[in-house]
Amino acid sequence: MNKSDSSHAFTPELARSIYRKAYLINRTDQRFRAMLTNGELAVAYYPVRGQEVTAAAAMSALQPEDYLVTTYRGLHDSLAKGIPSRLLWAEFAGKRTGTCKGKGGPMHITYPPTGVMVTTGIVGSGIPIANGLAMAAQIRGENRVAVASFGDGASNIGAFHEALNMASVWKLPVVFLCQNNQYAEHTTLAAGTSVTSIAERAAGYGMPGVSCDGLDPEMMYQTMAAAVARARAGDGPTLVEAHTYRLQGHIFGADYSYIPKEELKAAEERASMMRLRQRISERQVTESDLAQIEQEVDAEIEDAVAFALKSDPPDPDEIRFDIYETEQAA
Amino acid sequence: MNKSDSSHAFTPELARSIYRKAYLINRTDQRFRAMLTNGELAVAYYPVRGQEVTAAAAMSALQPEDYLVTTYRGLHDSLAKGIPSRLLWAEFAGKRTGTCKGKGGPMHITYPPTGVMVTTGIVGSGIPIANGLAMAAQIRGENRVAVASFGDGASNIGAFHEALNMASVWKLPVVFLCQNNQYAEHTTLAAGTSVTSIAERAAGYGMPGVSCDGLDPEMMYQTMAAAVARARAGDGPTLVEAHTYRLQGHIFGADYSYIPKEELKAAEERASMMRLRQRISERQVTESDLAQIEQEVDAEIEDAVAFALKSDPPDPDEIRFDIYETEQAA
Amino acid sequence: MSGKTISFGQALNAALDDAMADDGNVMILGEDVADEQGGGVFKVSKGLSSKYGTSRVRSTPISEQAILGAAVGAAIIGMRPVAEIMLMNFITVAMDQLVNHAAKLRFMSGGQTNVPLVVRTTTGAGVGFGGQHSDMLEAWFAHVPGLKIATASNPADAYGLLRSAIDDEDPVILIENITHYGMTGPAPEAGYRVPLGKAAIAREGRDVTLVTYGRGVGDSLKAASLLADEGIAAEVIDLRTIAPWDEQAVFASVAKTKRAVIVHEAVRPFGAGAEISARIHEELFSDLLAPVQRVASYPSPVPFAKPLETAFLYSVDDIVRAAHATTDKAINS
Amino acid sequence: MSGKTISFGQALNAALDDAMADDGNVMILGEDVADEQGGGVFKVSKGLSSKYGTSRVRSTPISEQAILGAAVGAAIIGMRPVAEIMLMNFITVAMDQLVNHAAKLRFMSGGQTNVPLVVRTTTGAGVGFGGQHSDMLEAWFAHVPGLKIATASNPADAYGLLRSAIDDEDPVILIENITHYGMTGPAPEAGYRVPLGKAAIAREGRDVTLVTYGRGVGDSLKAASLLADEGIAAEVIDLRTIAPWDEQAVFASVAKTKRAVIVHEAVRPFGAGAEISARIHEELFSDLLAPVQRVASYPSPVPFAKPLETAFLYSVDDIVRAAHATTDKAINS
Ligand SMILES: Cc1ncc(C[n+]2csc(CCOP(=O)(O)OP(=O)(O)O)c2C)c(N)n1
Ligand SMILES: Cc1ncc(C[n+]2csc(CCOP(=O)(O)OP(=O)(O)O)c2C)c(N)n1
Ligand SMILES: [Mg+2]
Ligand SMILES: [Mg+2]
Repeated sequence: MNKSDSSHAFTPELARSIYRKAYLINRTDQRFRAMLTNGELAVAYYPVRGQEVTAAAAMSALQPEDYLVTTYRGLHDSLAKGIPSRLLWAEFAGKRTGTCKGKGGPMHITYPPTGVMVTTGIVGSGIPIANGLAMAAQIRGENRVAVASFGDGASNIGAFHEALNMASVWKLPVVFLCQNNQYAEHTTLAAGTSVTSIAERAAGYGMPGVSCDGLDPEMMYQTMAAAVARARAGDGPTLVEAHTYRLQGHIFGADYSYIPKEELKAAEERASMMRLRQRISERQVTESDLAQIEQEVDAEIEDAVAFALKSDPPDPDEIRFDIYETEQAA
Repeated sequence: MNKSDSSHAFTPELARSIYRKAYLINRTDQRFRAMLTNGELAVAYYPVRGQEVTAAAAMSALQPEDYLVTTYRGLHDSLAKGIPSRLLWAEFAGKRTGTCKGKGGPMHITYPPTGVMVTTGIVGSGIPIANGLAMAAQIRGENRVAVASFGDGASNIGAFHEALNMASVWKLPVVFLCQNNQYAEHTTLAAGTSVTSIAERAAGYGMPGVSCDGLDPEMMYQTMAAAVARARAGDGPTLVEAHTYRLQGHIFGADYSYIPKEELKAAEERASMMRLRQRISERQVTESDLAQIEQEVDAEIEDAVAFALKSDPPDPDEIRFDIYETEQAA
Repeated sequence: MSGKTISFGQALNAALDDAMADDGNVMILGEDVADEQGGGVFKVSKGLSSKYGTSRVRSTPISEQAILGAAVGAAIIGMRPVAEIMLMNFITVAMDQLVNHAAKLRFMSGGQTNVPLVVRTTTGAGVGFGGQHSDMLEAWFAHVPGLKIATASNPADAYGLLRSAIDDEDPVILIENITHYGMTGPAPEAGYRVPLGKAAIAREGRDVTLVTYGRGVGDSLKAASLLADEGIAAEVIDLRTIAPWDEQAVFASVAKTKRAVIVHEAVRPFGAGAEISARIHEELFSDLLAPVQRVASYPSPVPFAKPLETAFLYSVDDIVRAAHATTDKAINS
Repeated sequence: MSGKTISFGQALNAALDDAMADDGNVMILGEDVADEQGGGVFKVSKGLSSKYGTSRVRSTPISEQAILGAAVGAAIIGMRPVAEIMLMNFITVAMDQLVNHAAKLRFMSGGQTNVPLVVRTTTGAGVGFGGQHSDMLEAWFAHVPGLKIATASNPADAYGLLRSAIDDEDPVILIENITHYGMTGPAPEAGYRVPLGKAAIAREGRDVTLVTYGRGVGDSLKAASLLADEGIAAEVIDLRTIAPWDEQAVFASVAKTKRAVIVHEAVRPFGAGAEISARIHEELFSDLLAPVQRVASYPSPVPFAKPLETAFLYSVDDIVRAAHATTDKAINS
């Protein structure tokens, strides 16, 4: 179970697996946006294009039983943490076969079987909740680690601060993964944040803060694996800042002309699947391996889309259930 | 008006004035606790013994028109910022002649004529409010500075974090004065706070953080004066940490046996009026100066106590007023 | 009215613009409110930072406590900040500043300071935003002495209420409904005011009073049409201000109709409708021909999937049924 | 009952102790709750960290969002955290965790997770703590589907409600009244439970029903004695759980007495009493001999000076007068 503690070698298996996750994220996001564009679905969606490698590599440093708390912009994290495509697609489409019976929707994915415990739409609120998961593991003497995934903008909210301080004082087995994609809605990092690197804030909590290139799969994986190992060993939390990029508007359909053209272009290049493919293929992963992965993933997505589309929406009466343990009278 | 900008010399006048404030705080606190002990008053009171010099010296770096936001443990700040003794005593005693007509009480002192704008009982909440005062001054192009005074424990709450980040991004003319008295209620600094010095947190907001001996009048004054000058010059906020000490329980009457005897004893020595008197007398302030100050202050306090005791409490009907601009129907 | 047509969003924008032009103390702060950040997620402050500068129109970090705290601090020294909290659920991270400070500083200071602050926020179910972006929390604020809370049902009122809220010497929370921004209606004259605390009669009638606000007004007017087809003349009262609400207007109407239905989007238990119902019964008990009915959303979190979200929201039919209940009861009693 | 006497504070302490002994998943977190920090400001957790260790009884930083967030996270994986928020007003800095998360995670996850969390908090006017330490905010939580909220009026109920809250699979907020800790009463047997959602009849009577909870129970019992002297037999209902409240018990009593008064310490407008009043009118309109009356505190912030604080709080006389109002009205109608 503790493989990641002993070595964080970037093996060909790992490279393959990361490629699989990143490609799955990329194609899922693309397919989903296509369906929104052509009106097959109408859902508020926070695109993850540009952040595929970050999630794929970071989540690969976790065991399936490790916990994750993520955000509205969480499709990449959810897939990378192993939620089956069918269940996720069905939830995004508001169907009864979705992870949450269609009650939560894309902003509120939960799937305990693969450790995805909470997805929050309130900026920063998941960070203290991840502490609670880690605290429970600590009390129970379990060997689990909790990860809170959040954005650069979230590092300006009170919950971030309170949670990092508490985690440090209690040496909780938690990793704070800040996916710094340079924007908080339409606000640049500089316009809202008083540091140029979020990792600098770790010093204010007496914990290590590490920045890494979140678009480099090996660096992302190894940085995360080290933080996870540290947490698992009982040495406390780490603030990991992954430099990544949001290649779309904040929400699907939103204008993003405020992003300078050259900046966007450079990021598109750095975050591209082509570039990832190139890097992965340098890791004893053959062209035919990659082609096979792509074929499998494409098929998985088509199957999931078909599953979601043909599934039924929840029955209106379902509203009475899951408010409390006992259902509510009609 | 901008005297403090050009030089922060610790002149004899300043030494005298700081001594006066510190002595006034010390004797007011003592007198107030005596009246609580003998039952002349029954009020929730957060003693300030030990923090006299900190407030006296820090507030001396401000102009009367500069703004202050302080806390429930704010008697020292209020007096040092110039609230007349009579009005403060009357408010503490719940009389209609008090600063706030007896409606606020000791935890909620406001007195705009000397710049005391808000006193809050919610830990950390005053810090964002101080930003607002500074923001107004900035918008209006006024030369005023706002100070938020708060405790070490308050540096663990979300409002602290949000406020420091915002102040830094906007370069607000505000000074964050953390009176680190080593305890938050019964919790030691180490038990609740992930850094050993609160000033270390400033780096997370891209602002200067300075620690000083808050029991050394000159150091406290000069540290504060430099921060105030910086704010006034438009260079933005500073986090000032004053090392001070709470020589009493958290609230009057509360047990404080958890404080190690030697620690308390050493602090009593460092924070004593005797020691201050000694230091001040090295600054061309004569024994007779000091004796005269003491006499004046003693008389001022007796006058204020008499004023408070003989003043009437508010009329019950007064409850209808000051809820909204127009009074409420009975 | 000016004879022109204006959208709800434009009316709010015009109100801010006119207020800023009239008074240099008016300022705006909130996430993405300046033009460099798009002029607000719902474009309500579009153009204003370009016109009045980014010192008076400030895009903030994601820091609701700092936003409201800064607004409170500025307000007590005479600025008139209009703080935008993007969605009403986000106020939950910053209730302290409104409830413990904005609402109480006038009182706790013995009248030395006051807090002429406006908080604009939006919310509402029906657009698929799910559990954490759709709640109607007006009842919380109405329960806090020192706060005022209002909501508009049409563009002219949006303009007039926002102007009055900015004028007001006390803290006012204005709720916008997320489904309303595109709604159009007659444009008010510049400077138009809708007084806080005064209800409007949106439709006259003598058989039953529908008391409502915000989105409920449009739905109640639809219900009133359906009822009219059956020969029931419903009077629709648009409260506009939820606290302090216009008891006299409501009592006068119900004294006439002797039947009342309260309609709001918030969930029923412990919602604002409870107070209105209780007060009507207290004052007009012997006049009433039937107990006051309440129409509200189903008491669950706001669900995501469409059929559930529809099951959550009250419907126009629910209003009609509730009106029937008051008239049936009257017949039976 | 065991025949022994116990204080309210001791009863809470015993409930925590027994729950921790029974179930290793029960844990406590809050400011100063461990013995090294005094065992809680009101000593409710005294001795427990010494007995169960500081891993299960954790003193926290001053970080209410982190406290409640950690409790939520631990609860969804089966711990049974009891979080102490020292005073109810401090919940205002952390409403988000309760309202957007604790209350909704069961629903939003489609039942995959649930939040067996207890929040203990204290509040109440009358002890001179002033504007920011005394508010009764139960109506807010009662308005949030997914939350439960309860309050005890005596030591045995305090024990029994806290045990039931810890057992419960959903989030429960328990309000303690700051004036109650020293109150003594019969000690319950270990393991005693007071079911959530069930009211108690604190005194039987047939002329008027006084519906109340928490501090209001003692005051209503006093009022009932005074009324008895006049020959009016008041029935006192202690709701114990405010949401979901025991409608059936209240309706049964009012169906009998045909008159009702609701008593609570929170300010009247939009308070919990409004819902209870509205529901009674809705269900028993034609049985009622008079409109339901409400007794509550004056709608201002809680003042500091004694005469004002007294003017703020309702009095036993107010309850008697309200009961008279229901009986007078009955005579007139
Ligand atoms: C408390 C709160 N305030 C505001 C919002 C609105 N909002 C949603 S996403 C977002 C930007 C978050 O930026 P960041 O943390 O960088 O994450 P990203 O969207 O870039 O992944 C904002 C302001 C919110 N959901 N919650
Ligand atoms: C939000 C909030 N949480 C908890 C409290 C209770 N409380 C009052 S004072 C205090 C300790 C504050 O410590 P510190 O900031 O160091 O200030 P000090 O009292 O030492 O001056 C606490 C926990 C509060 N008033 N507000
Ligand atoms: Mg971002
Ligand atoms: Mg302290």
